[in-house]
Amino acid sequence: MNWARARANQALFGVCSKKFLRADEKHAAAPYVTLTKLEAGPMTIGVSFQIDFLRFLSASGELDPATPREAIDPELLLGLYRAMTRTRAYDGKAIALQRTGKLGTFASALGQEAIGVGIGAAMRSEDVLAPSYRDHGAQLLRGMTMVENLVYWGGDERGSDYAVPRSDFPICVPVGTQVAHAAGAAYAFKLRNEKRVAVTILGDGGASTGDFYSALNMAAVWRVPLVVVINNNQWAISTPREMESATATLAQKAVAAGVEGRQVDGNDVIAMRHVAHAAIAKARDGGGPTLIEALSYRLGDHTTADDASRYRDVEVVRREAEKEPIARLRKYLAARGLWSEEQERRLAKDCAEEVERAVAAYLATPPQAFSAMFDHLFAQLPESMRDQYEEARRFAPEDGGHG
Amino acid sequence: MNWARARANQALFGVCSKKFLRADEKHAAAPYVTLTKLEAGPMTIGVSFQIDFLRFLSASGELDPATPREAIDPELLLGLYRAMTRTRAYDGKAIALQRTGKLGTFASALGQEAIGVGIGAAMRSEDVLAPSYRDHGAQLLRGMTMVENLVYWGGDERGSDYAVPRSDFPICVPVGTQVAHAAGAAYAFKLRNEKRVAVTILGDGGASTGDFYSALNMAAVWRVPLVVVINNNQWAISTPREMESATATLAQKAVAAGVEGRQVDGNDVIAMRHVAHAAIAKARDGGGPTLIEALSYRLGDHTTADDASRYRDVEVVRREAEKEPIARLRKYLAARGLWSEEQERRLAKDCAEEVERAVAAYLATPPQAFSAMFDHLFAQLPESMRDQYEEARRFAPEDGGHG
Amino acid sequence: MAELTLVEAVNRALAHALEHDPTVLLLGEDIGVNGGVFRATLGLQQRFGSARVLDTPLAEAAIAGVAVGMAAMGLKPVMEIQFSGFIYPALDQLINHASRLRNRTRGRLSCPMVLRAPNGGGIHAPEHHSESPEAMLAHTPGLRVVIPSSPARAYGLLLAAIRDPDPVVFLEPTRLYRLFKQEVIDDGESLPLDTCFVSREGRDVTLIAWGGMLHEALAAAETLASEGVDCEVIDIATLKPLDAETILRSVEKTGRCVIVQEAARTAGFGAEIAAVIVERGLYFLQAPVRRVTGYDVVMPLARLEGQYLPSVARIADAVRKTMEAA
Amino acid sequence: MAELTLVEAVNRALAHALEHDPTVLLLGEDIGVNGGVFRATLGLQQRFGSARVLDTPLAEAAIAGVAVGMAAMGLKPVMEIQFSGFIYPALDQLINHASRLRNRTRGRLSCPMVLRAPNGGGIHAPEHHSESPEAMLAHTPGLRVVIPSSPARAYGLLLAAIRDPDPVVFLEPTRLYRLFKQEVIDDGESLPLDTCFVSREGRDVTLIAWGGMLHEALAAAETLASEGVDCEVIDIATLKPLDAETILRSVEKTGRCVIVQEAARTAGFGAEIAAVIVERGLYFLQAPVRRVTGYDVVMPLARLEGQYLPSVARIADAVRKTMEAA
Ligand SMILES: Cc1ncc(C[n+]2csc(CCOP(=O)(O)OP(=O)(O)O)c2C)c(N)n1
Ligand SMILES: Cc1ncc(C[n+]2csc(CCOP(=O)(O)OP(=O)(O)O)c2C)c(N)n1
Ligand SMILES: [Mg+2]
Ligand SMILES: [Mg+2]
Repeated sequence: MNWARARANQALFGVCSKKFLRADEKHAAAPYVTLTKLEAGPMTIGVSFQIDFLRFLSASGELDPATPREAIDPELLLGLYRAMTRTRAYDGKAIALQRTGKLGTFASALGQEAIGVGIGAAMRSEDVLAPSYRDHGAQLLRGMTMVENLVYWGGDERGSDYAVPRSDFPICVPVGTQVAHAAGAAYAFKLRNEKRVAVTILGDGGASTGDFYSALNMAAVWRVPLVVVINNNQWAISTPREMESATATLAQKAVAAGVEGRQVDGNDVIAMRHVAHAAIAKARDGGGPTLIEALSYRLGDHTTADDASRYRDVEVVRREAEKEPIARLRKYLAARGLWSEEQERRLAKDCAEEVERAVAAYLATPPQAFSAMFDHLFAQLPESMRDQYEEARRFAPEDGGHG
Repeated sequence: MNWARARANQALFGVCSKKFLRADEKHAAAPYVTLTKLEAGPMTIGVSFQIDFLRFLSASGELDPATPREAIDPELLLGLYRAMTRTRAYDGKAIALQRTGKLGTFASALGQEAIGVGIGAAMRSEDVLAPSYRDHGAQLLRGMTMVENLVYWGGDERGSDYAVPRSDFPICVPVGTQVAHAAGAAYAFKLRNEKRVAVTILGDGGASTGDFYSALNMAAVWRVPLVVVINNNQWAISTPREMESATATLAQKAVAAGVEGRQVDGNDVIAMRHVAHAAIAKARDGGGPTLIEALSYRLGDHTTADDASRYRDVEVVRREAEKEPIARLRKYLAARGLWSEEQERRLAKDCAEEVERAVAAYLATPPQAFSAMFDHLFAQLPESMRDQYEEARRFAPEDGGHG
Repeated sequence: MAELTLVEAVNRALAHALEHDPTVLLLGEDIGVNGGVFRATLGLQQRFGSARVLDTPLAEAAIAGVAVGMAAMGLKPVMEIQFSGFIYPALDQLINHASRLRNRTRGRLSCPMVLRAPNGGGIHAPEHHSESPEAMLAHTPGLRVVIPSSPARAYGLLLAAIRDPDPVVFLEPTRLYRLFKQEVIDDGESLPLDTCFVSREGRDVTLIAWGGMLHEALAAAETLASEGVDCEVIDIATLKPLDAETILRSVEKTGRCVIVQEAARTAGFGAEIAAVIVERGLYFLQAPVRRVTGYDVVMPLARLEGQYLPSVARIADAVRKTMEAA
Repeated sequence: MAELTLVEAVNRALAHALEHDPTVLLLGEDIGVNGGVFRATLGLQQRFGSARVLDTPLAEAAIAGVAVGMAAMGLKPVMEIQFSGFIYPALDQLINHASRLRNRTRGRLSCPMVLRAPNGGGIHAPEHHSESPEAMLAHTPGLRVVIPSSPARAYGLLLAAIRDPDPVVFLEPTRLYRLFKQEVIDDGESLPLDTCFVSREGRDVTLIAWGGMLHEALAAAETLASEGVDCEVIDIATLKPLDAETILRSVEKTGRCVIVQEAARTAGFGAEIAAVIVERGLYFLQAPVRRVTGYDVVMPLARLEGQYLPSVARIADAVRKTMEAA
């Protein structure tokens, strides 16, 4: 009964959805689910699974000789390096702005730049990202501007009106809820026969939510082009990874949805981009969802409202910092003769200047008028809200509405 | 990084909860999670898993020679047989009552008697059951009366005021939500150092809910004495199993929580009781949660409000009926000389009489007064609800309140 | 032109929308081959295919969440929640996302989705099948909340809900699904989503209701007519945005008002109507505004359901008291 | 006796309960070593152990669900939801189970749990951190809903909530957590859960508020006093069950009433208060009952938050209009 069933179950949608959903099912017998019938006897093995782990670049910057050539193309690597550096420059400045009272709460991606950048680099512009609040690494690469991100964390809705990735979802604060949005977007792409992929990022804490699981399960049944990346930075605020889940890996949560689960060194941007790219290509090609667990470490506080020294050992953080992604890639690039101190200086200067320009533009952004809270509530404000609108106008400050 | 982490993660609660939670962790390195380091190279296997499948008694009533002796103790088997027969007798009558307008909607367990009975037989009276709406097999064995169950489906809250399993949860209608209740109960047992186990049952559809996953995940982190049984009867109303989940098994959803997952032939009451008993013993012994997928088939309609012929092939149902649990065990018992036609006749008569007595008592149950909706809302009705109470009294029908 | 039940009218509206707008799709539990547990989607999967009439796994939170994602990408998902008591797991996506997406992104993305669900009791259904959560939804900024009271209104309002560029919650009174038939012209004409309907004109007292309770109110009006009390009966239909003008006009005329609501009393939608009247129509009032509501108790199981629900007798009693006042 | 902030008072009440009742336990995200993001549980895990002050995985629905299971087995779980916008995933367990367990089982099982959560805005927090969902909870039969407005009330009401044999939702106004200190006697004395408090006596108009808005109302009363308008200010404190008598007594005296509510206007709890007044106190009224509320819009991000929230100016304006009437 068991293996027969197991195999039968792979004929997804056999019952009702044949026409729509079977056309592109060429990945049906995915290699990550191995069905083995053991010898006779009452107890037989129904199914077995494996979660692999990928790392190309070690913490000390040594490349595994088996690394595929296309993953270490010089131009690609320089692009990844620049993007990570740019992310970190922005990140540091945002924290500084918050500390001086010029920005609201901000969630730093320090030490996790390879995850966002690896994902961002693997996506096409027509793909769609459903980010969490810690994914400006990916978002900046997709065209969200630093100014937009500052405006958002500065407490202004216009910060989610991205001029460039017009179809990307805004930052998602309710942890885990964005997975369903990405799944729904992926369904839309499949329905319209668009070769687009939806990518979503959440945290290790997010992987404890029912929303994460139920959405991934649904996406797997529908075999939609979805890639779910867990940024396992080992902490959900003060809650350590092992208090979020009793599992050996987070990637194995894929097994519950029947999709491929992979673990990758999220501080190795080469492996990170490679795994993300493979999963996105598979999704684009009709192979359905993949769950990627990217192992990293949150080097900073949870947000600027947090003080991580209350709950974790600085010594551990110091050790983890030695594995951080930027220095690691720099070592490798330098060893390969692709990166010089001079280039580094220039990049640092370019990034600093870009960030300063963004900050200036952010600080010069005029406030929204009182009416902003009404203007986009509905396509058209119902007549019945006219008095509320007028009341708000009457009490708006003289300066036009900056509260 | 991966295996090191994997192993580190097994030291659950290492960070904050050492004293409370490590005392009884002797099952820490459970055999169902195998960590294997493969040879060098960028891609390594982080973890691998297996889901086993258990069946002792074949559909044609042949016993596997490797079946453990204690699982086929004559008295045990006769008890299981009687309990299944009693459940089916009750079930058929309840449907008949509904058809003649004497009962509300009813959810039949036809063909799935071995699951409830196997679980019920494996539990101790001090354990706690959190059932769904289809688990009267287990509930009757635990001491809930037929009258109580009829009163419940007859639309009267008193049907959940079980005289005997005083601590069992009432029938749970919102699919999947009962898993958290059982997890919370299990936590209470662990906290108080009681050697009790919480057992919950849900359906294959229920295994798609976020509630199922998030509660199991939490229970696994806390390593509480919990057993979760999925009655995989292949249908969630009209939704076939393969449209609920793209997985080869439902048992593998255990992998996402890091607990043991087992698949069992849910139509083989010997295996069912055995697996349930082993999981309960493990939980009682501090070994934490287990997820059991019991494979069965819903031979009846979803409920009396459903008409399954709209969405499934009667031919398939007929074939599945050949594997049903009662005839299977009878064949085996008869072959072993443990059961005669005479015993069968007597059992049928006893069951029919018991059911008739229950129906008579149910039909003779006087209605609750209007006040019933206020009496148990709070320990004490707030003074502010006095007018509502009086209004209800004023409009109560003359006969004392039967609406 | 055809005589349709309310559930058939819903089915026709869905079919019309699917036929005329390729971006419309339906999703929910058992809505495909089975046609939904109430048969609202009967035959639609056969007609429009399983990609546009989509059976989902059992997970209301995910259904709502994927609907948000679909809507953001330009589809118009119409999701079905099987019974009203299972709306709750969908609330997070509805409140934290669906209702906010346009506002959060300054209109860059939007969420033109419809959540359909049965609403209310009166059919002796099992536990958790008879809830009336409309007030919670009406309290949520960014949502529209609509409850039809007849086949024709269900048809026209559902089409309007689907065409609306923003999220709409459409609650179908379970007890009306098959209670009566009505002529419904299946011509794709929608009804306005910002209007209350005067279902019966009268001089003496304004009776306000919505959904299943409208019929109790109308029946009470009949009873009272024979006692010489002339009731005006208003069908709220769209709770949010609320058409206060129609209500106030009526109360100005009658000077008296009784509100009928099936949901539990405290903080139900009837309170909002009463508050609007005391804010904007105090001087019209010749008597206290009474509410006839479900009690503040857990919706009882079938046997006592009849004593929980506002009845013609309770409504008539409240109207009589209102007429006696002052 | 000590001068405490509201969040410190909450901490003391929790400590008192943990110390005197071995069945009490706390659970929530980051409440252990970290002491909760607002530090309401600071030091409690160290003092009472990680089995009774329990960090949970990130899953509000499961937290609420396991709390129901714990409560049914005789514990008194006090669960923390980290920010008000994350209450929504817990609603299903709260509405479909916690509030019903006693009733469904005729008292065989019960659910003596407390859900604590921060409530409301005013601290420039990120998205989804400033919600005021109290009306939804007050609409739910079987729940009590309490919102303290000062350290002393937080202490006494929280102890009462924990001792109550039924589920209580305890919403702590975020903006008051550290706004001011007050003498709090940590003697385990609880305050009644069915009483409104008259925070300021006055003759001319009744100002009604709860939680964070009480202080805006009191400030407005000060302003108005200097104009010769004498406000009585009522702190609702326990929304459900509502102490209508205290409200009606005040309105009988003043003849005028303004209700202040931070949540969005439509179907907020202010509507319930207005409805009670027009039902039972119509003849006291010399002017329409006005509501000063958050607008029916999505709670804006920090920059516009100040224009969303009812302000002293808006409250004073409404009172002046109320005084002018009739
Ligand atoms: C549903 C929900 N619950 C609680 C919170 C409050 N909160 C914000 S971030 C966070 C921890 C998230 O941890 P993780 O998922 O690991 O992501 P990380 O912050 O580490 O990137 C919590 C509890 C939230 N935003 N959403
Ligand atoms: C949360 C929730 N959603 C929807 C329903 C309506 N419903 C009742 S039973 C059912 C199917 C459940 O299927 P499964 O979990 O396989 O259990 P089975 O009925 O087959 O025993 C559905 C959708 C419900 N009770 N609860
Ligand atoms: Mg994290
Ligand atoms: Mg099933």
